[in-house]
Amino acid sequence: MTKTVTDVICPFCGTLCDDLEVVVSDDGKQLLEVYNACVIGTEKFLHSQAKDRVTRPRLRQADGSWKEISYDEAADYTAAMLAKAKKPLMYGWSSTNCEAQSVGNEIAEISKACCDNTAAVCHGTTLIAVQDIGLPTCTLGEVKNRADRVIFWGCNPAHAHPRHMSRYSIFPRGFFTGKGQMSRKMIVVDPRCTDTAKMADVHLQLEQGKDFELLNALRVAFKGEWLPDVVAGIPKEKIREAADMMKSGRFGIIFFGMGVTQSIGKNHNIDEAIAVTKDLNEYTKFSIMPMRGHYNVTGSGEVFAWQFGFPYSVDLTRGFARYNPGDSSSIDLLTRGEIDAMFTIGSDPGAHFPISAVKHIAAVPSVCIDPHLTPTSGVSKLHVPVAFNGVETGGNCYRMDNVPIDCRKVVEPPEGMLTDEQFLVMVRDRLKKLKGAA
Amino acid sequence: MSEYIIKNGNVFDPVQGIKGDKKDIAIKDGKIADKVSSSAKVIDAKGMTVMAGAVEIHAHIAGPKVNLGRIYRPEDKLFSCTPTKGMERMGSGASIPTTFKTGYEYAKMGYTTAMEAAMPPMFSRHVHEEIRDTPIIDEGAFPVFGNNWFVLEYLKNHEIENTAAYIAWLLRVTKGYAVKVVNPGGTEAWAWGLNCLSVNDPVPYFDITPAEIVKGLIEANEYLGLPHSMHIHPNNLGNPGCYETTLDTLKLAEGMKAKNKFGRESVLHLTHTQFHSYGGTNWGDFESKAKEVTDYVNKNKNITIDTGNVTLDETTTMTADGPFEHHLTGLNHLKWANCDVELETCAGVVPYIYSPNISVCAIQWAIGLEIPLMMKDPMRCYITTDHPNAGPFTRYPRVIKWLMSKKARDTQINAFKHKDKVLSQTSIGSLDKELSLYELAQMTRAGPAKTLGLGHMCGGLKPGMDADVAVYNFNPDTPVADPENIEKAFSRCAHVFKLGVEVVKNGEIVGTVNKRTLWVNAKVNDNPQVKRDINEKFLKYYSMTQNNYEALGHHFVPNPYALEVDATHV
Amino acid sequence: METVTITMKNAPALYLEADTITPDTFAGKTAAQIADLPVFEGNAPSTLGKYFEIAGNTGATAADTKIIVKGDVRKVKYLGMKMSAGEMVIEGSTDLYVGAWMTGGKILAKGNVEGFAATAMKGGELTIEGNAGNYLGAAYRGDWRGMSGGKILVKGNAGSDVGMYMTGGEIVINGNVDVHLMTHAEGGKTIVKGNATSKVGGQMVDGTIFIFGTIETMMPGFKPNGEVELEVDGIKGKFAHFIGDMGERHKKRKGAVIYANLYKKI
Amino acid sequence: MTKNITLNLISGRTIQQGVAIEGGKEKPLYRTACGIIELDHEDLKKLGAWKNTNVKVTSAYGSVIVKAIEATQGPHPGVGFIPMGPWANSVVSPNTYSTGMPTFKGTPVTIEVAINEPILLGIELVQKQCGVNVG
Repeated sequence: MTKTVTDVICPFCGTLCDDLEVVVSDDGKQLLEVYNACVIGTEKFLHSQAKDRVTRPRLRQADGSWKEISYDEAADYTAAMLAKAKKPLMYGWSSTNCEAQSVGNEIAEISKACCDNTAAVCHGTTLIAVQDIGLPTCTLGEVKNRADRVIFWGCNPAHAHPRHMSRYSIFPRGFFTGKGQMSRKMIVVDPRCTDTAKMADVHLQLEQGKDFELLNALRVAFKGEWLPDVVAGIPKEKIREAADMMKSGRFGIIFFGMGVTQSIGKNHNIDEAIAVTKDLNEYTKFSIMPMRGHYNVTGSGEVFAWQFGFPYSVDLTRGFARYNPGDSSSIDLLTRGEIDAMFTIGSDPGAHFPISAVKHIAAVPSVCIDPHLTPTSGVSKLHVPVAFNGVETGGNCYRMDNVPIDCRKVVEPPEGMLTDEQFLVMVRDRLKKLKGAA
Repeated sequence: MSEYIIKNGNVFDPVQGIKGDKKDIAIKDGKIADKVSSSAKVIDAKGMTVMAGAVEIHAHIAGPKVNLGRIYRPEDKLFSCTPTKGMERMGSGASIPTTFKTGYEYAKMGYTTAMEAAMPPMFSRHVHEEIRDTPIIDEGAFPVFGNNWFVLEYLKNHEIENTAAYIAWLLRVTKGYAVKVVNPGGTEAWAWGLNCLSVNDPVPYFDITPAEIVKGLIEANEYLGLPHSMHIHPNNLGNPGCYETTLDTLKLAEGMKAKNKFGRESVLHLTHTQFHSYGGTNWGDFESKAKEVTDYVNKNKNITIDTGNVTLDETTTMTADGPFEHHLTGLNHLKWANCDVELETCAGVVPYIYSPNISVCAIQWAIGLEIPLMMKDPMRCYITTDHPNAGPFTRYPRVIKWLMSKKARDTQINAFKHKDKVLSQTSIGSLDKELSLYELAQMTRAGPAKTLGLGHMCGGLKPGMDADVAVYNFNPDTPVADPENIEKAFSRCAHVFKLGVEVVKNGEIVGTVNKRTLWVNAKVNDNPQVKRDINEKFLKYYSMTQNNYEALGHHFVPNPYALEVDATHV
Repeated sequence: METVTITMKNAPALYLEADTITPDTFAGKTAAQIADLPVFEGNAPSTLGKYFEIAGNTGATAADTKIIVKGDVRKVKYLGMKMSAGEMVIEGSTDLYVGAWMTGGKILAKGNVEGFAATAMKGGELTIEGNAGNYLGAAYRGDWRGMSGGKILVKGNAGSDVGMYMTGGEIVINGNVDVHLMTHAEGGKTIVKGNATSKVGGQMVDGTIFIFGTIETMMPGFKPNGEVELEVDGIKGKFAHFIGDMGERHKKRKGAVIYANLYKKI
Repeated sequence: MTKNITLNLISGRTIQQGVAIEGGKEKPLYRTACGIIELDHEDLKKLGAWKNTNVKVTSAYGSVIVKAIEATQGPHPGVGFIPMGPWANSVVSPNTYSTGMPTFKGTPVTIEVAINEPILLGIELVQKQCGVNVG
């Protein structure tokens, strides 16, 4: 016989779908089926049942082979590495729950490390822009119930957030949007004709890297001022038409993603997009929301913020918190060679950092805490597999609009495997002894 | 639990009517005791002031908009961080301190209980995580109800019982403490970019006026008999001439009686009254109406207020009053953050600099001081800065200095660039009153504890109450030579006890305690109508499922302390 | 003017945070006392003497103290931070935060400097003979009050985000600049003798930019406003005049709307 | 003489890339999903290459061998798309302009046909470039 666990949270992307149903065996050891999840979420749940999973920590030997060690030895190695390092970097935190992040922050404070989350390569520049100009936003339910103008700027939810459009932004029938998709105008701005753009009412296919100019042109169009004939490859008539469509809505929302955060201009692209939203609030009601990638990168930003005061790229080496992306952010620390130890958890910098940064991870003593086999665990000295967060252990996580939802344990982890929080507690206690802290 | 005896200190305790005479305070098993054994540790409080632990009734110290403020103000922490030291974790933030620093700063100033002023119900999990990370002080949080779709629909047909059933459900689900109302109706109108500027402006679509919302929620609060009265931030905050809206709102409470078993006598708490006592028609003829507001409150005994003093700092304003924050960013063009929460509320954050060189800020400072000095009954007027809106809570010693020393007020008035305008537009110059230590104890200990319904456990030194005690290095017998000594004495306590544990000694954190999260568990009759409405709204309009919403506060509050209320009317 | 010379003798493995190397902290100290000044390599506290050879003596006040920094200081940060008076000469190239938050005094960097030089500068002079990094004379993250005074001269090229949130002071760059010149500026003047790539003067409220070379892509928010004959930094010439940023809000002074000015040499 | 063309390279998510990273990065499915470059029809013609041939993508920061396929989300002439992963990050510009964010989108690259050069597995590609001895 089997039992079905309902209201399960999918631990993959920032949409944080919380209506999943998972069928598990009676003894709770086997996960059989997943309903209501997109194909990526289903794969994440089913992969926890893979037979070839690594279940014990392993230390890289001189001749390149792996040697299996116990969790205690792994914790000793990690604590010794962090205690000895003059400037360790503790990166990741985005695919683990807030409880583990709190313990991690204690470790970072005791070992005087730099800590950063995957915002460094995802929405870090969004946070810089928010710090310069603010953020008029709303929760996803407001979009579901009120939005009649939806703009996807530099993001491709059809691929990155597959259920976003059906759960919140385009198709649902909300309180004031009874006609669902028919009561919404959809604009997509992307240099490619993405699968999302193919569904849009208006697709502005701009030149790549010219978002700042096009956003500035929109603000000029709102004020009815002079415009050059073509801006970023878009004729000015089309710009004025798009501007009027935005102004004529009752409640508009701009979703933006990697297209603006990772292109040239970086934080200024988002700065100008937020300025567009603020200008539109003079004519109608408009909000803007970043499409966060990892399911708990927002949570990591929140925990860093209420414990240290900054959302990411926090430098604790002087015993108090300092922040300046470009100086204390992971990519710069690695490419400039400022780091002498690397601690990765809940992310995969090996695959998603530029190779010049990954070379530095391989060059220094490094620990990778990850249930999967990844390029990071491939180049790290110690690989500590832990239970899948959101599948085999619960904990709090934050959706892309900062709403906290409690993800839950659905199935038992393989025999004898610890969760990341348990392992971090072991590391913290050893570190306290090493550093002689009370 | 070790025993303590605080000998020959000057005790000020309005709960027992002690006005500064020398008494011994005995602490045993976390409670104030009549006597202790000879092995009790002796604390010599000779020439010092002994009071109960202070109670903060209204501060934004935990939650999503506070954290949004931390995230988007890195410059608030530049060169002003405190490193890790002994038991103290590192802290940073001048106007919005991190959670560890919040707990330590409150404890060092003698505060042992604090209330988070506005919790969006959907984000209560976030509030409780931050409460968990705020050391030492007990905390409770007020969920906001004034723009909640359920409340708007029930109160449109004046269904008090359904509203009460919904309030009981939400308090239990979010582990909340009291009914908080912010800009009733206006914040729901802000979801379309509009606002309700008077108590009679109807809310778009829901077609209910703020007056009906306020009146209905007071009745629902008394129907339930909750420990704290309804806590209101009226419409039209911060605009010249807004004192009329304030008086209209207060008039709605006329003739209502408090019905509860916690010793509370008020039915309505008007918060940060300074922001609601403005006269004039524009920023040019902006003037104080503190007199009109305090006259009304002096006459009506069922109302309590807190001041919301401006402390002339660079700070960050944050409130659930979305439209006001958008109006404010229109004035000072600084970075504006806003978050509309579905079906419930909104929040806005804008930095603001209260500069002594600007006449409006100076007048706001004066209004904030006029209110407590004009109130007849200190038990119904409490000192707050609506942290961080009018100023950070770390400035309380400075506010106390201004209230207790006319000389300090005069030196500040003389330092204003537009001194003449401050004297002409307000009556601060003619107020000679100086607050006594007893009145200070009423305004920061006994008063807030009573209106919060916590009068039986904190805010006083009567045997049997919690052993929350603050000892200040301030000799009431010697006349105050320099007002700065008041500020220095009240900034760092000589000793602070929390639940019988010594947590602060000579201004340093020396101990910690398993802090409690105060919440209200109200039992009501089974109400299938409300249960069906809740299921339907979660099915169709919320963006998360009901099970996940209801799992919000449960297993996540490490040390809950429930105040039981039985509202099952037969 | 008393002169102290410090020479790098023991290069740090990681990067050295030496915010104590300023005339203000050196003034009135003997060489031994200077050697005991704290510095940090990562989270390891250390003293200046371990890394630098210190010679010469200092003046009584910062104003009459001159510091000469010799040796390879490319991995030393915060030179001249919060400096209020006196002089400093950096023989080679150095790292981030040169003269950050400085309020007075003179700094001469003979080599290149990295990013965040002269952050939120209030006064004084910074001369860089090599290239400057990004965020030259910009505001700290989140602060709307950027560089408000002082002069910066860069003989080489400068990076991106020069003069962000600038409210006053002057920047002269002989070489080229990267993207985002004087974004969000509310005052101040920048002269670029080389070329600018794109995103010049985005979201500007006030202030002036002179570009002698070319601009690959103009901001749509800058409206052409005819041509004008000007003499800039001693060079006469015909300039195309643009006013902007039309998308931004603008103050009125005595009825006339105040725009930022962008002059591009023809 | 092998013809080569220069393009503007961008990287980003695809749903196949999402499934592959959750399925295990040590598996060949990851290479099939992310070891590709999507080229516009015209660019493929200019390069004179058949569809699904191995090409060498070179930038100022590195080079990698990937399979050239026709754009699934085009047309986007002049723009090449490699799904985010070790292949894309071998050539992407690490210049962060002091904002902490590397320029994942907008790196000029040159592409030339390299028929018989193998496309490495994900973890192997990173280990080889970092010189990690895997014994």
